Amino acid sequence: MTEHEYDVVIVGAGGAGMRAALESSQRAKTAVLTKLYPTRSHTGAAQGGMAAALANVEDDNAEWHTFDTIKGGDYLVDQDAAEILCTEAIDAVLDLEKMGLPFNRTTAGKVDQRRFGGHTRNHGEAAVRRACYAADRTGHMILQTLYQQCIKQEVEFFNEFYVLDLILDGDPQAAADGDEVAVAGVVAYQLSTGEVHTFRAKSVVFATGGAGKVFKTTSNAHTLTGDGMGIALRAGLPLEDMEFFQFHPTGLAGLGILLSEAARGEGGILRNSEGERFMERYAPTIKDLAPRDMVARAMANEVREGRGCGPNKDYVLLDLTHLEPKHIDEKLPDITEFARTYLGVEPYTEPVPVFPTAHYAMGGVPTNVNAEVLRNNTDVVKGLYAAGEVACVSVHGANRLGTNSLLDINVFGRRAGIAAAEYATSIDAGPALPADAASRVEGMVTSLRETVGGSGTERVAQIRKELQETMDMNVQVFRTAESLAEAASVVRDLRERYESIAIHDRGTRFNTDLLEAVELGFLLELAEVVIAGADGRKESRGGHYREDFPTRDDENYMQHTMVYSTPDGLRMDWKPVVVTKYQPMERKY
Amino acid sequence: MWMWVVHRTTGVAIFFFLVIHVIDTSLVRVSPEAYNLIIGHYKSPIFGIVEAGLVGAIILHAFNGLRVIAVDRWNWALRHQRMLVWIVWGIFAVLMAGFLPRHLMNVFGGAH
Amino acid sequence: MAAPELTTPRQRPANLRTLGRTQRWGWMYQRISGVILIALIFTHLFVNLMVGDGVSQIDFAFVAGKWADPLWQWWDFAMLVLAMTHGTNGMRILVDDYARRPWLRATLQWALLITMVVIIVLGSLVIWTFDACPLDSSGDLMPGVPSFCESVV
Amino acid sequence: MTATAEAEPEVGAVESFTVTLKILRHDPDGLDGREPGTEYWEEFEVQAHATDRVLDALHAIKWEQDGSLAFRRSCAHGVCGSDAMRINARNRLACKTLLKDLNPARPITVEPIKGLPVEKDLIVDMEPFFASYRDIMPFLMASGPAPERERLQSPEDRERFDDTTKCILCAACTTACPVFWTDGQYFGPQAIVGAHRFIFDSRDEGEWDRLEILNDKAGVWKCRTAFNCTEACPRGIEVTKAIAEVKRALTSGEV
Ligand SMILES: Cc1cc2nc3c(=O)[nH]c(=O)nc-3n(C[C@H](O)[C@H](O)[C@H](O)COP(=O)(O)OP(=O)(O)OC[C@H]3O[C@@H](n4cnc5c(N)ncnc54)[C@H](O)[C@@H]3O)c2cc1C
Ligand code: HEM
Ligand code: SF4
Ligand code: F3S
Ligand code: FES
Repeated sequence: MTEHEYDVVIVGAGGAGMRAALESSQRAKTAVLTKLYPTRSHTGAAQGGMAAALANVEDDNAEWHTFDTIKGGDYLVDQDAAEILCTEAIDAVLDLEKMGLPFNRTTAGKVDQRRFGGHTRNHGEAAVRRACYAADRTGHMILQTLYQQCIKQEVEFFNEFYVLDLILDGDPQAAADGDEVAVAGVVAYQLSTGEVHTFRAKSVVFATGGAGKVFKTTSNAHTLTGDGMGIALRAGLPLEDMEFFQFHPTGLAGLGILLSEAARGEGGILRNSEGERFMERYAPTIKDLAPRDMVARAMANEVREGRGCGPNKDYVLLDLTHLEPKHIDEKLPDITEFARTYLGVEPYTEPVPVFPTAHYAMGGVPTNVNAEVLRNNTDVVKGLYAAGEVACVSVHGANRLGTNSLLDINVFGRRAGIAAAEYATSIDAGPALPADAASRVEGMVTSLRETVGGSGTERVAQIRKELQETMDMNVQVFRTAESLAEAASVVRDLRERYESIAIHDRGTRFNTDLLEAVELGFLLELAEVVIAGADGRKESRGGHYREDFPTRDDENYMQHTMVYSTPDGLRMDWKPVVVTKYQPMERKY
Repeated sequence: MWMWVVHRTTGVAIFFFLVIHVIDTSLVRVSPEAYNLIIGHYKSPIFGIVEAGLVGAIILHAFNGLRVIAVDRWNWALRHQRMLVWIVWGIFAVLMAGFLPRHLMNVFGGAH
Repeated sequence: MAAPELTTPRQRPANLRTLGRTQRWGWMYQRISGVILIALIFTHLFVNLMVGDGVSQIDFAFVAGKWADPLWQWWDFAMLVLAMTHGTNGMRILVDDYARRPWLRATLQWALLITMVVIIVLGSLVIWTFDACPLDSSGDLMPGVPSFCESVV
Repeated sequence: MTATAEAEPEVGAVESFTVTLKILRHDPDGLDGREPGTEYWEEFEVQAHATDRVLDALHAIKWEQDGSLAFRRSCAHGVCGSDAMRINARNRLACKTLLKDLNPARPITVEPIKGLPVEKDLIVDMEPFFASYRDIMPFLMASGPAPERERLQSPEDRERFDDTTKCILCAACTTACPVFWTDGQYFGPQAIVGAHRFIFDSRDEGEWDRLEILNDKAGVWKCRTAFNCTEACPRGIEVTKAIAEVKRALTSGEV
C-alpha cells in the first residue's frame, strides 16, 4: 500500500474533472485520479454542442436560456442554480475558446451557433440558435482542449487509478444537523499493479460521470458504471432524483450508439412506418425539436401502436435524405459515419433506424451551487465537492435539455475546482486518515480474488446482463407500479447472487475482470435506488413517466427525492425545489 | 509501406554497387590490364544478370524517388499515391522490357 | 471569470536548432541530388549499356574514349560526387534507424563518412588524372592509335 | 447463410456465424507455470452476428470463456481511442471493425499494437506515446492580453486545421509506422498531427516553437512517407498530408 497526500484530489478526468483541475492546480497542490486515460473519458463522445446565449447569430439572452432550462426540466429544476448556469454559460464558452477550442465560426469569425431541442426565443416562441458547436465533435474538442491545458499547467494525473472508497471523518447519517462531517481522503486501486493507494486530501472533488450501464440500450461507455454515485451512497450520503434518467430519442436501433440531436437541429425528421412526420401530432410548434423526454415517449408510443418500422416493427426512422449531402458532411460528419459503419445505412439516401437509448442521469450526488456535497437537505460535507454528471445541483430537474450538460460540466466543474482549492488553502490540515482506511477496499479485492477457481459460481457478465435487461424492460421510457415491482424483485435476486460471484483472473496486473465485478456492485446498488425513486414518485414528470400516474402532480411532487442507504435498506426522503421567478406551467411545445 | 521497403533495399544495393564500381573503375588508372580483366568478368552471364538487376534497382529507386518527392510536394500526388505506385511499377516494366532483351542479347551474345 | 492564463511556452533544449538543420538539409539534399542524378545516371546507363554494343563494348578503350572528352569527365565527376553523397546520406539515415547502440552508431557513421571521402577522392583522381594514352603499355590494349591519341604520339 | 440444412432464418433474425480469434497473449504475472512475461497465441471460438464488431467478440471471450483476457475499451463506438490493436496485421479499433468485413471464415489474429511495451495481453504502455504528444506543446499559445470576447477566426481559417482536430490519440498511426518500429525515438505521426492542429490554427503564435521541435532529429524528417499511418487512422485523418504540410512549412519558411 502506498500513501499520498494532497491539498485537493479530483476523482475523474472528464470535462468536469479537468475543468476543476485547471482551477484547482493553479491554487493548491492537486492530484487527478482517473480510471481511464483522461482523453478516454466519455465527455469526448458528446456531439451536438454547448448552450450559451452568446447571441452571435440571433437575438438571445441568459434569461430566456434560464427559462428554457427550467421549463425543459419540468419545473423540478432548482431555479437559483439554473440562473447561475445560464449566466455563467457565456463566459464558460468564451473561456474554452480562449483556451483554443476550435468552434465552428460564422462568416464574421465569431463562434457559430445552432438550434437544439427545447431552446427557444422569448419563452417558447420559436427555436433559437443557442448551441455553440464544433462540427458534431463538441465534446471531443472540449475534452481535448481541457486536456491540452492540463498538459500546459503540468497537472498531476494518476491514470488508471480506480477510486473505490471515500473516507469521511464522522458518520454523515448519525451526525446531528449542524454537526461537522469532513472529508479525509479516498482509496484507489491501481490497475497496472493491483496495488491499493490511499490519498489523504483536504478537499475531494467527485467528477466520475454517469451511470448509463444500468441499462442495456445506452449511449454511454462501458466504463460509465456510476462509481462515484455508488461510492457516495456507500459512504452514507444520499442520492438525489435518481429516477430521472434521460432516454435520448435517436440511438442507433439495437445498438444504442447516439446520433446527436444536432441531426434534427440541422433539419432531420422522424418518421413512422407510414412515412408520417409524427412529431407534428405531439408537439405542433417545434415538432422534432421538442425536448427529449417527449420525443422519446412519442417514438416509443408509435412503436407500441404498431407504426414501428423494420421486420420487428421496433424502431422509427430518422430521415436526412432531403438535406444536401454537402451540408450533412459539413455539419454531421461523424454521426453519418456511425450509421454507415454500424448499420450499413447510407444517410444521404436512406433513413436511419433509431430508437430511444439511455443517455443521461439527471440525478446524482446532491450539491449546492458551490458544488459542495450535501449529506442531508441542508448540511454539507466539509471539503467534499461534486460536479458533472455524477452530481445533481439540480440544473436539469426532471429532464436535461440538450447541450446543457457540456455547459454544466464547465460551469460547475470550474466552481468545484475553485471552491475545493480555496477550502483546502483555508484550513491548516484536514482530518487524518484512519489507520484502517484501506481495509474496506483491500477486503473487497481479497474476497473477490479468493473466488477465483474456488467458492464463486456466478458470472459477472451474466448478472450484469440480467440487470440491464430487466431495467430496459421495466424501468425505461414507460413505468408502472407493477413493472417497478418486477424490476425490484429481479434486482434483489441479483444482489443475492452477486454475493457468490466468481472472477477468473488470478493475476495482479491489469486485472480488469476484478474491476468489472466491483463496477457491477455499484450498478446493482444504483439500480435499486433508481427503482426506489421511480416507485416513490407517483406522477409523471420529465424523463420519468408513470403510466399509472400519467400527469404531473405539483401539489405533492414538486420535490426532489433523496435516497439513503442504511443498514435496514433504502430510506427515501424529499427535498424542496428552489423556486425563484418561474411558477410551474404546463409544458407545451 | 512496401514501396518504402523496396526503396530502402534498392538504395542500399546501389550504394554498395557504387562503391565497388568506383574501385574497379579506378583500376583503369592503376593498371589497364587489370581493368580489362575485371571488366571481362562483368561481361560474363552472371554479372550480366546482376547488372540487369542493378539497372532494375536503379529504375525502381529513381522513379519511386520521384514519387516520394511528388508526394511530399503536391497534395494531388499525396492523394493519388497508390496510383503513383502502380505508375512506378509500370515505368519499371516498360523500361526493363526495352532494356532487358537488348542487354541480355549483348551479354550472351558478347560472351560467346 | 478568466480562462487560465496563456503563458509563454516552456523552455526547449538549447541545441535543437543546429541538430534540426542537419536533418532538414539532409532531407532536402536527398531530393535535389535525386532529381539531378536521374538525368545523369540514365544518360550514363543509356550510353554505356544501350548505345552500340551495350555492355560488351565496355573495355579500356571505351572508357578511355569517353574520358578524353571533358564533357564526360565532368559528367562522371558530378555523378560520382552526387551519387556518393546521396548514397552516404541515405545510409546515414539507415544507420540512425537501425543502429541503436551509440558506439555502434558512431562507428558506422564514421565508416560511412570515410568510405565516402575515399571513394570520391579515388574516383576524382581517376577521372582527372586519367591518361588515355598510356605510352608505355603494349600496343594490344589499343589496336592502332586511336584518333584522340594522335597528338600525343 | 450457407445452404446447409439449417432452418429458414426467421424474418428479421440476424445471421449468426462462428468465428475463431487467434489472440497474442502476454502474461505478466506468470500464472499456470509460465515465466512472467511469456507470450503465446491462444485461439477462441465465438458465435457472432452480422453487426458484431471485434470488440463484441473480445467481450464474448472475456465474459463467457476467459475472464483473464485483458484489453482496454470504453466508448465502444470509435471516439475514445482506447482499443487500437493489430487485427489481421493491420492497426484498427476493435470497436469499429465489423467481423463480417474480416473474412470470418479464417481465424482473425489479434495482437497488441507494435512498438510500445506490452503490459498484459492487448494492453500496452501508452506513456511513451503520450510523452511525444506532450513534447510538441499541444496547447494554444497566444500573446497579448486575452480579448474580451472570442478571438475571431474566419470559417476558412478554421477549416485549415479541421482534419487534425479529429485525432483521438488512439496511437494506431504511430504504432503502424515502420520508422517508429525501427527506432523508438521518432516522435511518430500522431505527435505531428497534434502539432499540425496548432501550427495551422490562425489564433496560435507558437507555430515556430513547434516547428523547431519537429525539425529535430526525432521529428518530421524521419518520416519516409510509408503511408501506414494514413491507412491506419480510424478517424480518416490524412496523416501523411499533415506531415507533408509541416515539412513544407519547414522547407519554405512559411506557414
Ligand atoms: C453520446 C453522448 C452524447 C452527448 N452529447 C451531449 C451534447 O451534445 N451536449 C451536452 O451538453 N451533453 C451531451 N452529453 C452529455 C455529456 O457529454 C456528459 O454528461 C458529460 O460529458 C459528463 O462529463 P463528466 O465530466 O461528468 O463525466 P465523464 O466525461 O464521463 O468523465 C468521467 C471521468 O471519471 C472517471 N472515473 C469514473 N469512475 C471512476 C473511479 N471509480 N475512479 C476514478 N475515476 C473514475 C473516468 O475515468 C472519467 O475520466 C452526451 C453524452 C453522451 C453519452
Ligand atoms: C537515380 C536517381 C535517384 C533518385 C531520384 C533518388 C531519390 C531518392 C530520394 C527522394 C530519397 C529519399 C527518400 C525519402 O526521404 O523517403 C532517396 C533515398 C536514398 N537513396 Fe536515392 N535516389 C537516386 C539514386 C540513388 C543512388 C545512385 C543511390 C546509391 C548510391 C541511392 C541511395 C539511396 C539511399 C541509401 C537512400 C536512403 C533510403 C531510406 O532512407 O530509406 N539513391 N533517394
Ligand atoms: S491521427 Fe488517427 S490514428 Fe493517429 S492517434 Fe490520431 S486518431 Fe489515432
Ligand atoms: S507511417 Fe510513418 S513514415 Fe511517415 S507517412 Fe506515416 S509517419
Ligand atoms: S472503445 Fe472507444 S474507441 Fe473503441
